[in-house]
Amino acid sequence: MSESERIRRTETIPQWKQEEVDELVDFIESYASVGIVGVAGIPSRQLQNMRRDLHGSAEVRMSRNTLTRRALEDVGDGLGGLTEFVSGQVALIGTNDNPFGLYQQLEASKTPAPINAGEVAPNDIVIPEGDTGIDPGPFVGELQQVGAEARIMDGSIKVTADSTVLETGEEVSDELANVLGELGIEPKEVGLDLRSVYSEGILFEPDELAIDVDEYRADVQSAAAAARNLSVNAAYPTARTAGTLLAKAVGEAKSVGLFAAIEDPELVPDLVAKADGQVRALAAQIDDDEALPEELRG
Amino acid sequence: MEYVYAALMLNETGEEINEDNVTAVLEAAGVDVEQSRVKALVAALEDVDIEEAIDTAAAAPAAGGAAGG
Amino acid sequence: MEYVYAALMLNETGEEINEDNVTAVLEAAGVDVEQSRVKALVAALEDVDIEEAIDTAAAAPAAGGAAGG
Amino acid sequence: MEYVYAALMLNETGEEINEDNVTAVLEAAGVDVEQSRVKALVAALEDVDIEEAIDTAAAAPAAGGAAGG
Amino acid sequence: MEYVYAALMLNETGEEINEDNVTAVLEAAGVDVEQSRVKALVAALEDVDIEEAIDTAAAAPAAGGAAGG
Amino acid sequence: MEYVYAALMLNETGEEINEDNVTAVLEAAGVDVEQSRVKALVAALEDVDIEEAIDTAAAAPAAGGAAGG
Amino acid sequence: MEYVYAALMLNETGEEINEDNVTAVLEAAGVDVEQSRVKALVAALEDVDIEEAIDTAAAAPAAGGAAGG
Repeated sequence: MSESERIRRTETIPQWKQEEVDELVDFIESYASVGIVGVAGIPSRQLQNMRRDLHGSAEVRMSRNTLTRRALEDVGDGLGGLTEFVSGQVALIGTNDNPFGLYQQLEASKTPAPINAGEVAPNDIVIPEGDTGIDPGPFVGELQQVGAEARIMDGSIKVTADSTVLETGEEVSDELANVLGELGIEPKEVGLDLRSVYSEGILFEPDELAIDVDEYRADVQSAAAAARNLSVNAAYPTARTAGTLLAKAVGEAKSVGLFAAIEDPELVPDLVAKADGQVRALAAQIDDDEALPEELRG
Repeated sequence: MEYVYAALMLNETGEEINEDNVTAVLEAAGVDVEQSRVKALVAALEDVDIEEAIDTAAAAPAAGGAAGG
Repeated sequence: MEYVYAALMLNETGEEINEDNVTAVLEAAGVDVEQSRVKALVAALEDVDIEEAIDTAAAAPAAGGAAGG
Repeated sequence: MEYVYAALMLNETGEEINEDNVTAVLEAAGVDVEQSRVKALVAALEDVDIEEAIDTAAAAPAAGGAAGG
Repeated sequence: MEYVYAALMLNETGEEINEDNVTAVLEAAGVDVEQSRVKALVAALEDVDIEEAIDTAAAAPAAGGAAGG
Repeated sequence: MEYVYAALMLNETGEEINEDNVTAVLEAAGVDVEQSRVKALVAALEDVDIEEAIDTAAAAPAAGGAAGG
Repeated sequence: MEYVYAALMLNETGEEINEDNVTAVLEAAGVDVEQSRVKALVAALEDVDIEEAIDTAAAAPAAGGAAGG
């Protein structure tokens, strides 16, 4: 931004706002990756704890949304793309660490919380099958009313099957909020909710940031298997595969030796066993007891 | 089992599995041959595909393994 | 495989597994006997407990099956 | 798979699996490197016990063979 | 194993698996490259269908079938 | 087993598996060669397709597995 | 695989598995020896318990059975 622009802006917005924007710009420019996190519903004490836990890996900076947007636009360089995620209760987050790692860290730090009437379900709400531990009474009717399969069994109220009582995006009714509260079900995950990150020229959204570690583990396994197979099948020995290669060679020699009935001292016991197996297999095909040795007569 | 081995030997050499041949092999191995068993064996093997029977032996251990498992 | 069969026949009848006996059985079965194979077989069997070899084979698949099962 | 191979190479040599190292290996192999894939890989592998995964893979082919059989 | 990984990477990128390329990848991974191992790798892979070799399980139990047979 | 390895080596190089060649390989490995064993080996392998023998063995467990599984 | 067979032969005869010996066996089998592959093999086998590896193969038939079971 040129000096003249800066002066013009200073004239159009109050001095304190411009100072705040300048601080936000400094914040944004001091990190390799900058993102927007949702902070709605986080009690202030919990938020304090989260910020402390992130210390050293990421920093959270709150401000008015208008000023945050302005700062992002001022920095430019593609960061302006983040402004569309600035709505509701949000904050800037900055890190010099791996943004995928940051996403995982934030997801892991989320904690369950109860949902209130009037709130929108962030995911399908399910009342799980099982004994509620609640004595028979009107509560069974309340359960049924919100859509759970419930009845009285063995002296208490049981939910007889996993019951989806609200789908993602639907609003929680008073009745449902009461039932969930009674059951102690906390369907929300409260925490810093990473909506998008801009990192080294690329804007990532949550579905891109959510890495499937199991998939990577499986990839590591197939890569390791590929290397093993190649090493053994191309007979290129490595420290990890020399043993397998030896075993394969021995196996091949044994195979050929047994197939060709080579009278080698190491093979003869197996050849004896093979002959025994064959004679028994043939004897098993013979129906006439008269033709069989006594030990095999049925 | 020596009677069945005699049949297997003849099978390998391609000789006919008949009473004379089986008897000859058994006698060479010092067996006091019972003609009725030779007869019964030769008759019983008439309807058996020996190669196939032997191949079953290759699969048999696995089957045994299944039983053991 | 006929050489092994011959040896096992002799084992069944209790005759000694030596070169002469193995050769005799093979010849009776019409085999064009290779003396070197007879020699190698007889020598190799000298240190083998035939009954044990049969039993080991019978036991192995079951053990394997157990491991697999 | 080349990204994973690069990581496994570094694992074998004892070098740290970080963005710079993975990128260097990939570039040497002629890969037109996507930084975001490198980043995702590095983050994901932080939670993977690579040696354990390799050992499981070593055992797998045999098991796989069994399944295939 | 890092030498094998280097070959796998080059195979994926379609680069030729020759001594120069393998060496470059290994060096990028911080390997103190032994030229003889590179040479041996390139020689071993010369007549190998890599895709096929990767997919064929390097299971030792080939002998299993023989024992069963 | 060294006699069998010698035969397999000759098979890989495409050299004829005859007494002279087998003996030469064994002697190079420091074996005190028994000519009768060499003869027996050559005779046993005379009509055998070694590649097939290796492949059959490799395939057999799969067949067994199918039966057992 | 001929390089591995050569090593196994030397192991059986009790000769040292070094570059000279492996080369000699390979040459006797008519192999156009690649010194780098000999080197790689000898180096790879340095830390391997060969007897143990062979025993794994010996145990393999049981494993094959397991696969079936």
